[in-house]
Order: sequence, then structure tokens, then C-alpha cells
Amino acid sequence: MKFEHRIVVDAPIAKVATFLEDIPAAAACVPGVENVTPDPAVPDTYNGHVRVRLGPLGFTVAGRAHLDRADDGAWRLTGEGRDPRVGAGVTATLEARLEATTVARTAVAIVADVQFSGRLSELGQPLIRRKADQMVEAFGANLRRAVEG
Amino acid sequence: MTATRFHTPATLDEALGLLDEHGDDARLFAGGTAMVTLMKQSLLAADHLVSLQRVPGLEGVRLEADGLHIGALTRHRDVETSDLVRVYAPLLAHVYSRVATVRIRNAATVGGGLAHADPAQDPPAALIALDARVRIASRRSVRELPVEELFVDYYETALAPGEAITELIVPRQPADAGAVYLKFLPRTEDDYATVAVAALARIVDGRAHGVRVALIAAGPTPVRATVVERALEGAPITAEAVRRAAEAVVDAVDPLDDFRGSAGYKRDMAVVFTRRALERALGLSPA
Amino acid sequence: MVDYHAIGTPTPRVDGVEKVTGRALYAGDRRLPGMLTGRLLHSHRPHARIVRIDTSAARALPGVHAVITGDDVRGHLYGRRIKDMPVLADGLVRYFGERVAAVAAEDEETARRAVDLIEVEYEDLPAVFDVVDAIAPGAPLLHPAFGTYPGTQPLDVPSNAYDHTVTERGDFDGAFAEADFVFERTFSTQRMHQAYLEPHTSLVSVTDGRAHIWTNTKAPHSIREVLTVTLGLAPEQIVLHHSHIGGDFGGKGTPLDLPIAYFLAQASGRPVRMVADYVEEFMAGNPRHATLTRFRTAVMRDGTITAHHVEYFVNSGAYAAYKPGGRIGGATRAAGPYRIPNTRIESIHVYTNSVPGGHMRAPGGPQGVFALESHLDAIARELDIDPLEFRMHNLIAEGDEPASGDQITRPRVRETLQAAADAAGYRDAKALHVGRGMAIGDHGAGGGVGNAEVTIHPDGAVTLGTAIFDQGSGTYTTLAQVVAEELGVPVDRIRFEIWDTDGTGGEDDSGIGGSRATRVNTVAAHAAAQDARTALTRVLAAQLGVAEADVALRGPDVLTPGGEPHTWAAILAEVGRSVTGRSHVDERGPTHMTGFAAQIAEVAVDPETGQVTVLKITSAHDVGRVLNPIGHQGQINGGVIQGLGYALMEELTFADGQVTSLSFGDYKIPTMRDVPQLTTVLLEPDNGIGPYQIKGIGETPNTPVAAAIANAIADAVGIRISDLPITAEKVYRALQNRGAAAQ
Amino acid sequence: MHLTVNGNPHDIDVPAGRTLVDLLRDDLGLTGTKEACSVGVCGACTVLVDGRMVASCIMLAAQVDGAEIVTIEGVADGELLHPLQRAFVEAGGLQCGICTPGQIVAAKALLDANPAPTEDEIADWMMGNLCRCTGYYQIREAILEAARVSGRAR
Repeated sequence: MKFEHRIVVDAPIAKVATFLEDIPAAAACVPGVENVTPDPAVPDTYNGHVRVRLGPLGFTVAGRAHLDRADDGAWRLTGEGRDPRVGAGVTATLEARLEATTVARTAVAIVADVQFSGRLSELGQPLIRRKADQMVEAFGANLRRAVEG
Repeated sequence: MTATRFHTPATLDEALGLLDEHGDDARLFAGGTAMVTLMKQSLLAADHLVSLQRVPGLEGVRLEADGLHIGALTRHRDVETSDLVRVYAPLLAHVYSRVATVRIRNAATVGGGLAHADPAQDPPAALIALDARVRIASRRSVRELPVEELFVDYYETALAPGEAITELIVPRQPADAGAVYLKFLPRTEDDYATVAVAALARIVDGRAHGVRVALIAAGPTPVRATVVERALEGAPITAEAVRRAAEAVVDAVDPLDDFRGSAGYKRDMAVVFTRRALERALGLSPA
Repeated sequence: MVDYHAIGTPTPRVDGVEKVTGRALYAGDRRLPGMLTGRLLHSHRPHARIVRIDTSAARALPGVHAVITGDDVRGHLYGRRIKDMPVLADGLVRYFGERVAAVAAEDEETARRAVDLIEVEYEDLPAVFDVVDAIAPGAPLLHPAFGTYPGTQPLDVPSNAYDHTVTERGDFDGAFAEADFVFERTFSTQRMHQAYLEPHTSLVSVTDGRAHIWTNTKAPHSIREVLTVTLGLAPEQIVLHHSHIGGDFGGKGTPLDLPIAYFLAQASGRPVRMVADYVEEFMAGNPRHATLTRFRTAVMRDGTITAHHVEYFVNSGAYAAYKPGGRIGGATRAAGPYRIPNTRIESIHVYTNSVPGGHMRAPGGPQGVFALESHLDAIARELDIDPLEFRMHNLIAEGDEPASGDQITRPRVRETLQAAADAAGYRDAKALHVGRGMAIGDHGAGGGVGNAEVTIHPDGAVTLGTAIFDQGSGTYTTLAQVVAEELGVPVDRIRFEIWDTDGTGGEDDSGIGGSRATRVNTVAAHAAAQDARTALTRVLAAQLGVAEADVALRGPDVLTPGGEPHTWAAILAEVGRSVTGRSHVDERGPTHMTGFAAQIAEVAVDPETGQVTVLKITSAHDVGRVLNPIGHQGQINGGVIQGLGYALMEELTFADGQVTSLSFGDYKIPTMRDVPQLTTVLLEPDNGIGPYQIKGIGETPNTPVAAAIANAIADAVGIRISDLPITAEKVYRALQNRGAAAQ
Repeated sequence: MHLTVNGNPHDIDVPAGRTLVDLLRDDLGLTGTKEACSVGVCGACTVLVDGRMVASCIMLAAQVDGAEIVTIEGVADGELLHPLQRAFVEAGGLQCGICTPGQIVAAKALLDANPAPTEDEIADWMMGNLCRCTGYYQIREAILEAARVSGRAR
């Protein structure tokens, strides 16, 4: 499932970039994300949990994510995780591109490709789409709060 | 299915204690119709199911000064067929009779249905229109909440961890009120509503009073259409006034696209069925 | 007129008592010692290369006995005719839901957990879901190796359109040049699930080098034949055993998971049972095909149709494997029983990245008929000719060749339509927003080969041996009636012996499908009963000491010239041995006989919501002799209501190639509260096939319903919905658009 | 747990997640009750729990501890068919038979509660029992006939 979002932040691009490079801080802006810590063994790799409530369903995905910087300057976060209790797995690729719309304003364009496995993938489509939208919206609000302040 | 323990505590206190003890790993279990379905689909897992089936006093309907008290474990079918409910809140008896099929109503409980918070379930429309409240207990407190405030999002309620709905309190339906529930089922009769509306109103000197309008399947939660109510409250009853009031319902609803129609269609149908429900409640068209 | 005692009499089902008591055993009720549960991992991509599959965690789970992937079954291809489907995805998935890996474990829960532990890495490929996109230049090709599959020939130009058949009659272009009017329209139909309430079930035990199979298939011999290729076994290594079948409607011709259950049984050394759940049924079953039909039709001012062009696109899904012939009919149904001298009929089957289609009740019929009968109705209304008159003007009579190209003896289509119109009160006054619409369909009885064995026991009991696996339509009952008729005994005297696939002694048997059961098997049962009668006569003659020619059987009695009447049962009891008659009949030839159905729907439309309420359906049928009125009416009732679901309610919905209607909560079929008043009219039997002059009834009743309803809506509110299902929202939008256009 | 099925008492241990339909079919071998849709919609799994019809596919076995269950196997009186069973056979109220146990158990619950139902009452009650074969007409006929026969018998 692919999602595209655009978040506009009233802050210069450098400030936004600096904030986003601090992965644990940036991750904390995503609702439900907890305990993000750098993996001691692998550079640019982080472990953590995401608690997601999808309608009547609540699950916690433990996973790891890897960050790299594409040639065109975009951040690419790839991750995967699973909730062993409901047998749901998730793999996600998230690309974020920063664009200075004015000196004091930055647009963050997010393209996410999220794939679930297990029954969730088959039955949860409308819920997932709705939830993803909500999560990105909340992320945007938190990001603005953190950076604009 | 992955449940590992099925607890059958003998008292409410014991049940609430189990919820506290196991936190996120525990789920309160009533009729099971929704929860077992989700568990079978591998969409929900709970290590501890805390069943209320042995807890006494949570089932049945009684009349008190502030209205009908309906125990959380009362089954839909028992609300629908209760003489007390039929006399003092006939709208509610009717709405419960429109839920799914008899077989489901024989198992699904009042409290379980509300806690499930599926926005397409019928009862909240009538409960909101009738100003019903739920009584909520935890080990720390007992509180009451209007049903209108129980639902916070798609399948999400205002219940805090460790809380359980124990009772539903439904004020008597005013005897002189017109009360209507319209459920739009364009596919099959056993389907969820595309949209449904409960409307309640009295006619006093040719004017509408005590107007209540609530919808289900019209957004992420059941909604009370206060915009419609305000537009009509105290107004002279004319077809035109009702039509205009009903059009305001678009500001109250936020439907989702699904098998039962697009969001845009449901919005349009919310207007149509709100108008029709009000017309019938106010005697502008035959019931 | 022959006087029958059993044939034509309302006869309760012979398997009724075991079914109403819960004793009847279905495949899912079977248990074998040591049996494991099989479960599947399905693809969650519509089109992707499989980069890697890791099954190690699944294998390591305690209780798991086998895990197999495409690597383990490479080269094993499945297909009723076109063998284009690997048993498990072989490095590539072509639809969301494709079977990728399978697990056999001690119990359901363990099997599910093991499936969840299988990791698959995919590399996405561009996907196409729609027939028009799939044949556009540059579309990704689903089967580049098409011509190498068994049952195929290479295509001239590589394409997703793997079958493009064109037939042309008359001066096609000339007729268009001379036409007063040319009408062009496009119609489309949705995928529909057969919605039988017993899911696909496969139980396989491999013992002594033979695969013993319990599954819900109505064509055990054909499936055995297919399995020899897929499993690489000789026919005698495969035995299909009987179970009752919990509904079919075309969907049980292909046992979806059976080859996988076999390979799991092989790999685990234990019997394996697989029961699909309804998520799997809706996601990866073998639904009725979605179609797109484009018409161009030449009509003269007086309403005479002179030329007709059909382009009938079938969305085959990712594989052709589930179609018994590799393709379905329907293109000729979109030409119909009309007298049109100049035609071009194109049937185009197209691969797309979606669930492969299979058969459903009159495959292609409801699709083609919905398109044609809607189109003709629209033409009539545009020409301001009454739709009934327009049809009557163009329908074939004796001696005419229909546009479909079918050869039809004594076509009673006009009589059938008139009977429907009369019974429906077609010209009666109507309330506001109420409309009546009509449609016509037909279906001939299919052919095949069949077997029967009738044994008369000394105690008077009669056993009928048959290879038929009745899928519910009541074949056993009609066969019992035939045998009872021919032997002059009551129906309840007949006992059944249902053979496994070894039972025919090596003879083929076509089983059930295509309305062939009644045609082929009444002939087989009749012949076996006659053969038994001859054998009985011989035994009686010897016992009574008279010439065979002097023995006359009259019901229970045997008469000889001047002799005292006896019951033959008493004499056979004296002889003390049974007599047997057998038959193997070949009824594959064409019949040139078809059964027409004409239906009239009466609907009310709520113009504010678009809701359509079907008030009444009148269904008239051109029938042969009705063997069992109870079963015959049951076929009509059930067929009409499936047609109602097709018209208004049922649809496999998709998002990005993924089926989203994955339960009976979202995929809605009619309930008892949804059925309209139904009036059935049966024409006086006039001709038919075989010893009793019968016609098939299984398929026609579900064929015209959708078009009749669409035409009734047009009559009620003047809008035409040309894509099924006709949801309230579509009607509402069409009314809004018309309102907007009028302003 | 303890339960009574068709008059026979059973003491049995079941895992917490076991459904009633699995208990009946797999543990007790009563395969007359069918599981089809698995989500409580189709009615094939209908059984009576203390006289009420429920969907055994979405009910846990643990919920019926102490209850009396009636399944299709308990509807007939020995070899003597219940009037509904006879009527279903005679009226053509079944074809493939997979929904039939659920239909008959549901119809029994109806006639137990309402011995002389109208067509509307039958449709209201029975709309939770899907049938793909019959189009329902002959099922309705069978229930009406069984009600008539039972009425005369009383």
C-alpha cells in the first residue's frame, strides 16, 4: 500500500534537517513509537516498538529500521517488524524529501510503501489506510511543534 | 485462536482486578460475537479473556425513577422483547430488533456492543436520541458518561484501562414524542446500514420540541446531529423547515467509503433519511 | 401420452433424510487417523518476482510436518485444459492471493502459526487488472511462455489476449452501410462468487502408492484425468471417494487446493486435510468472470435488426486453468436467438493480475445476456418501439438461423416470452416509479458419457450403482425415479451405491455440469434398467418354463399367456439370485434443442435514494417433460435468486488488485427477507431429449434476471445502468446526472 | 467443563480458544453442525444453547459451561423425524443440504417460541440462515407446513 503526504513546517530547511537526523527524537513524533535506540552493532540502524491501534485491533510491532541517504538528498528509512501474537508482519519503506518553499518554510514530502503480512493484510485495508493517514497527520503536528517552537 | 486463559470471575471486583493485573494482555469478554470473530480472523489476540458470565447482577432490565436500568450483560434480544423497554422506551426496543439477526441478538450483549464501538451498530442511534448514559466501573471509581460521549474514534471508546461498562441508564421516552428509526439497507436485509437515523421530537402548539437526531454508519463514531436539532428546535413544523434542518446534517457526518457506498453517497443519504425520519417523527408523513 | 407412475411425480429427495438429520457426510466431516491440517500462504502482491522464501522458522515449529514451496513442486502444472498454473507459485506471483507455500501440521493453530513464520521477499512488477489495460501496447505480459504450456499453441503475437475467436456471417460491412440507425453501447459485469456454503475441502491419503481423495468435486473422473498430469500419476493411482457436496453452482468443478494437499501428504507421509476459509474463498477461489461487451448494431426504421457486432472481453484473471475449456461461452449469448443475418462475434479472453475465473452456473450466459438484452431494450426505447414488440419482431421462428449461430429445433422463444408477458400482466397499469422489464435466455443440455448399474435383489430391493457425485441439484432422485419407472417399483425401493472412481471399471464418466446430469444420466439409468429388465425376463422365463417372449412385466406383476399372475419379486426370491443390468452411454452429440427462459421483473425505484425494490419476477420456461416437479421448481427458485444477487447485491470488490470483500459480512447474498414474489410458468412440454423428452433447467433460470431488472429500472425511471451490480448508488448517480443534464 | 448435548452429559477439558462448533464437531464427533462463513452471518452452525439459537462458530466452548445444547442430531426423536425434518424433505426445503442442519435448528427455535408464525415472522427469524440453493421459497413452505402439522397434533 502506497501513501503520499506533504507536511509543511514553518522553519528553515536546515533546522528541519537537523531535527530529522536525530532519529530517536524524530521517531518520537510518530504516535505509538517507543524505545527507539541505535543498534550497537550496525551503523544507522535502530531498534524499537510501534504500538498501533487499528479500530478494534491493537498490536505491538517490534522491529528494526535502517536509515540511508539517497543521492538526491532524500532520507530513506526501511524497516520491518512483527507482532508474534497475531502473526502480523510489516515491512515499510519511507522516503522523506525536504524542500525549502521559502527561507522560513520547509515542505516534507513523504512517500511510504507499507506491506503487511498475515490476515491483517487481507482484512485490514481500509483500517490501515485510515490509520496511516492519522499517523502521518499526527507526525506532522508533532514535528511542527518540535521544530517551530 | 491464541487465547490462553478464559477467566470466569464470580464478582465484578474480581473481574476488574484481573483487568488491572493483566493490562493490555487481558480483554473483557461478554457475548463474544465480535471478539471471537476477530480472534478467528487472527486480527485480535488476548492472553486473558475475562468473562463476566458468572458475575451476578449484570443482566436484566428494571425501571427506576431516572429511567430504565439495563444490565451490561443483557442480551440484545432481551432488550428487544422486554415489556418494560417496549412500554418506556419503544424506540429502543425497535432499534435493538434491527441489529443483525436473531441468532446474533441472542448472544450479543448491550455492554459488549457499546464497548466494541463499531460505528455501524444500530443501538447508539437510539441511545443518543434518548439521552442514555452508561455506568462505568473500575477498581478505583464508578462514573457515568452520556452514550454520546462514549465513542471517541473508529472502534475506540472513552473507557480507560481497567474500566468496564456495567449498566445502561435510559430515561423514559416521552410518551408524546414521535420516535423513528430508519435504517437504509439498499443491499440485503441482514447487512449493516449504509446510513441510519434515529429521530425523536414532540409537537407543542405546532412547533417542534425536544428534537433529537442521531446517526450511525455516518462517520468514525455514532453522531448526534445537534446542528439539525438546533435548526428545528422551537420552529413551526413545515415540510420546508424540516427539509432545511435535515440538510444541515452534512456538517455532522463524516462517512467512510466502504462496500455500502461512497462517502459522498452516504452524506447525501444522511440528508434524505434525516429528513424522512423527522417527517415521520413530526407527523408530516405516515409512519 | 405415456402414463408414468414415477416420472413426473413430485418426489422427495432420496438423500433428504440423511441431510435433515445431519447424518450426511461431507468432505469436511471426514477424519482419518493421523490426519494433519494443511494451510496456505498466499501472495500479498498482485504481480511480483519471488526473490527469496525462508521457511526455516516454520519448519522448526514443533508440530509442523511439512512445508512446501514452488521449489518442491516445480514443473507440476494444473489446468482443466490449459495447464498454465503452477501448483505453488514458481518464482513469480501473478495475483494477490496466489498460493505461494503450504504447511502441514498437527492442528489448525500450529499450521496457521507456521504459515505466519514463512518469510517471502518480493520484487514488484507492473500489474494490470483491467482487460483494456492488459491488451494495450506495452502492457506487462503475464505469460510470456504461453505456447509452451500443455494444452496451448503459441500465439502469433505475444499478448495477454490468449484466445481471440472471431466468427462472421453474411455481408457484415454492407449491412452497416445500409442501416438506418447504428447503435453502439458497452456493458460490463462484475466478478461473482458462487457463494456455496461449503468451502473447498481436500483430504488426501497416500497409501500403497495410491492417492485416496475425498474432496467436493462434482466431476470426479475428469478431475482424476487432470490430476494424472498435475501430479504425474497414472489414473489407477488416483481414487476419488464420494462425499456429499455442499453446493457447487459451477465452483466445485475445480478442486482448488487438492494438488497441494497431495504434495503435503507425500512430504509428511500422513493424510492431510485442507479446508479453505471464506477469506481464501473470496480472495483466491474461482469466481464467475468479469466481462466487458461492446456492441455495434444496425437497425432499420421499422425495427428490423440487420447487423450486429459483438466484442466480448473476458477477464480471465491470472490463469486459464480453472476453465474446463480454457475459455467460457457468452459471446454467442450476446448475439442471442434473434434473426440477424449479418454478424461478427468476437470472443477475447485476457489474462490480468487478478484472481483466476472459473465456472459459475451457465458460464458466460448471464454476462452475455445482461449485455444483449439491456442493449436491445435500450434500442427499442430509443426507437420508441415497445420492447416486447421489438423482440417479437426480431426473434427467430422455426427455420430461422439465430445470430448466435446455434442450430435450434423447434425454437419456442416467442411462445415463452409471450407466456411470461401474459402471466406478468406486462401491459397492466403501473404506479409511479414502478417499471417492468424483460429478458430472454436459453441453455441447451450439455452432453457427455455416463454409467449405471441396476441390480434387482431376490428380496425385491433394487440397487442403482452410479458414478455421479450429486452436488445438490437432485440427480440421485431423478435417477431413482427412472429406475423405479422402468422396473415398475416404488421410488423408495431404490438403494444407491455411489462408486468411487474405480467403480466404472475403467469407463469415463462426465459427472455433473453444463446441465448434462439429467440428459446423460437418465439415459444411462434408463438403459441399465432396461438391461436389468431383460435379464430379469430371462430368469423369470427359465423359472416359469416359458419362452422369454411370453414373459410380460407389468409393474410388480409378471404375466404369462394363460398362466397365473405372480409378482416377479416372488419368483426371483424362489430363484434366489440377483440380476444386474449395466450401461455405458455416450451422449456427446449435439441435440439442437434448447430450453428458453423469459423473465419479467417488476421493480420500484426510490428516486431519492436509488434503491431498487424487486416486487415480482415472472419466470416462464420452455421445458421438456419435468421428471421431478419439486426438484425442477427448486432449480428455478434458486437460479432466479442467484440472478437477483448478481443483479443488485453481489460483487467481489477490488483495491489495487486485491479482493476487499472477504467475508459474508461484506459480500452479501440474498436472504429470505430479500426474495420477491415469484411466479413460474411452464410451457406445455412439446419436445425434448432422450427416453423421456427432457430438457435441462439448472442454468437458464439465473441467466436473464439481471437484464430483466436493468430493463425494469429503465422502464421505471428512464435511466440505464450498464455495469453490474446495479447498486442504489449507481441508480442515484444516474438520476442525478440526468437531472443535471436536463437543467 | 460440563455440558449436556442432546440430553447426553459430557465432562471435557477444552483449550480457552476453542469454539463451540469445534467442540461439537471435533471433540464430540457431532459433524451434523456445519461451519461455513465463520463470522456468524450464514447460520450453518446454528445450535440451541438453553433453548436459544446461537452461532456456534463465534461462541467459545467455555461460554456454554453448564448449558444444555441441542444440535441437529438431537432434533429427531430417535428414528422418528421432527415435523420440520419431514416437511423440509417433502417440500424440497433443501438441495445440497449444507445449510439444512442450521435451517432446521433455527426453525425449531422459531416454532418453539411461536408455533404459528406468519410468512413475515418466518422471514424475519430465518433471514440469518443463508441458503444458496433453494431461493428460500420451499424452506418457507416447509416451515409453514411443519407449523400446520404440529398445530393439528396439539
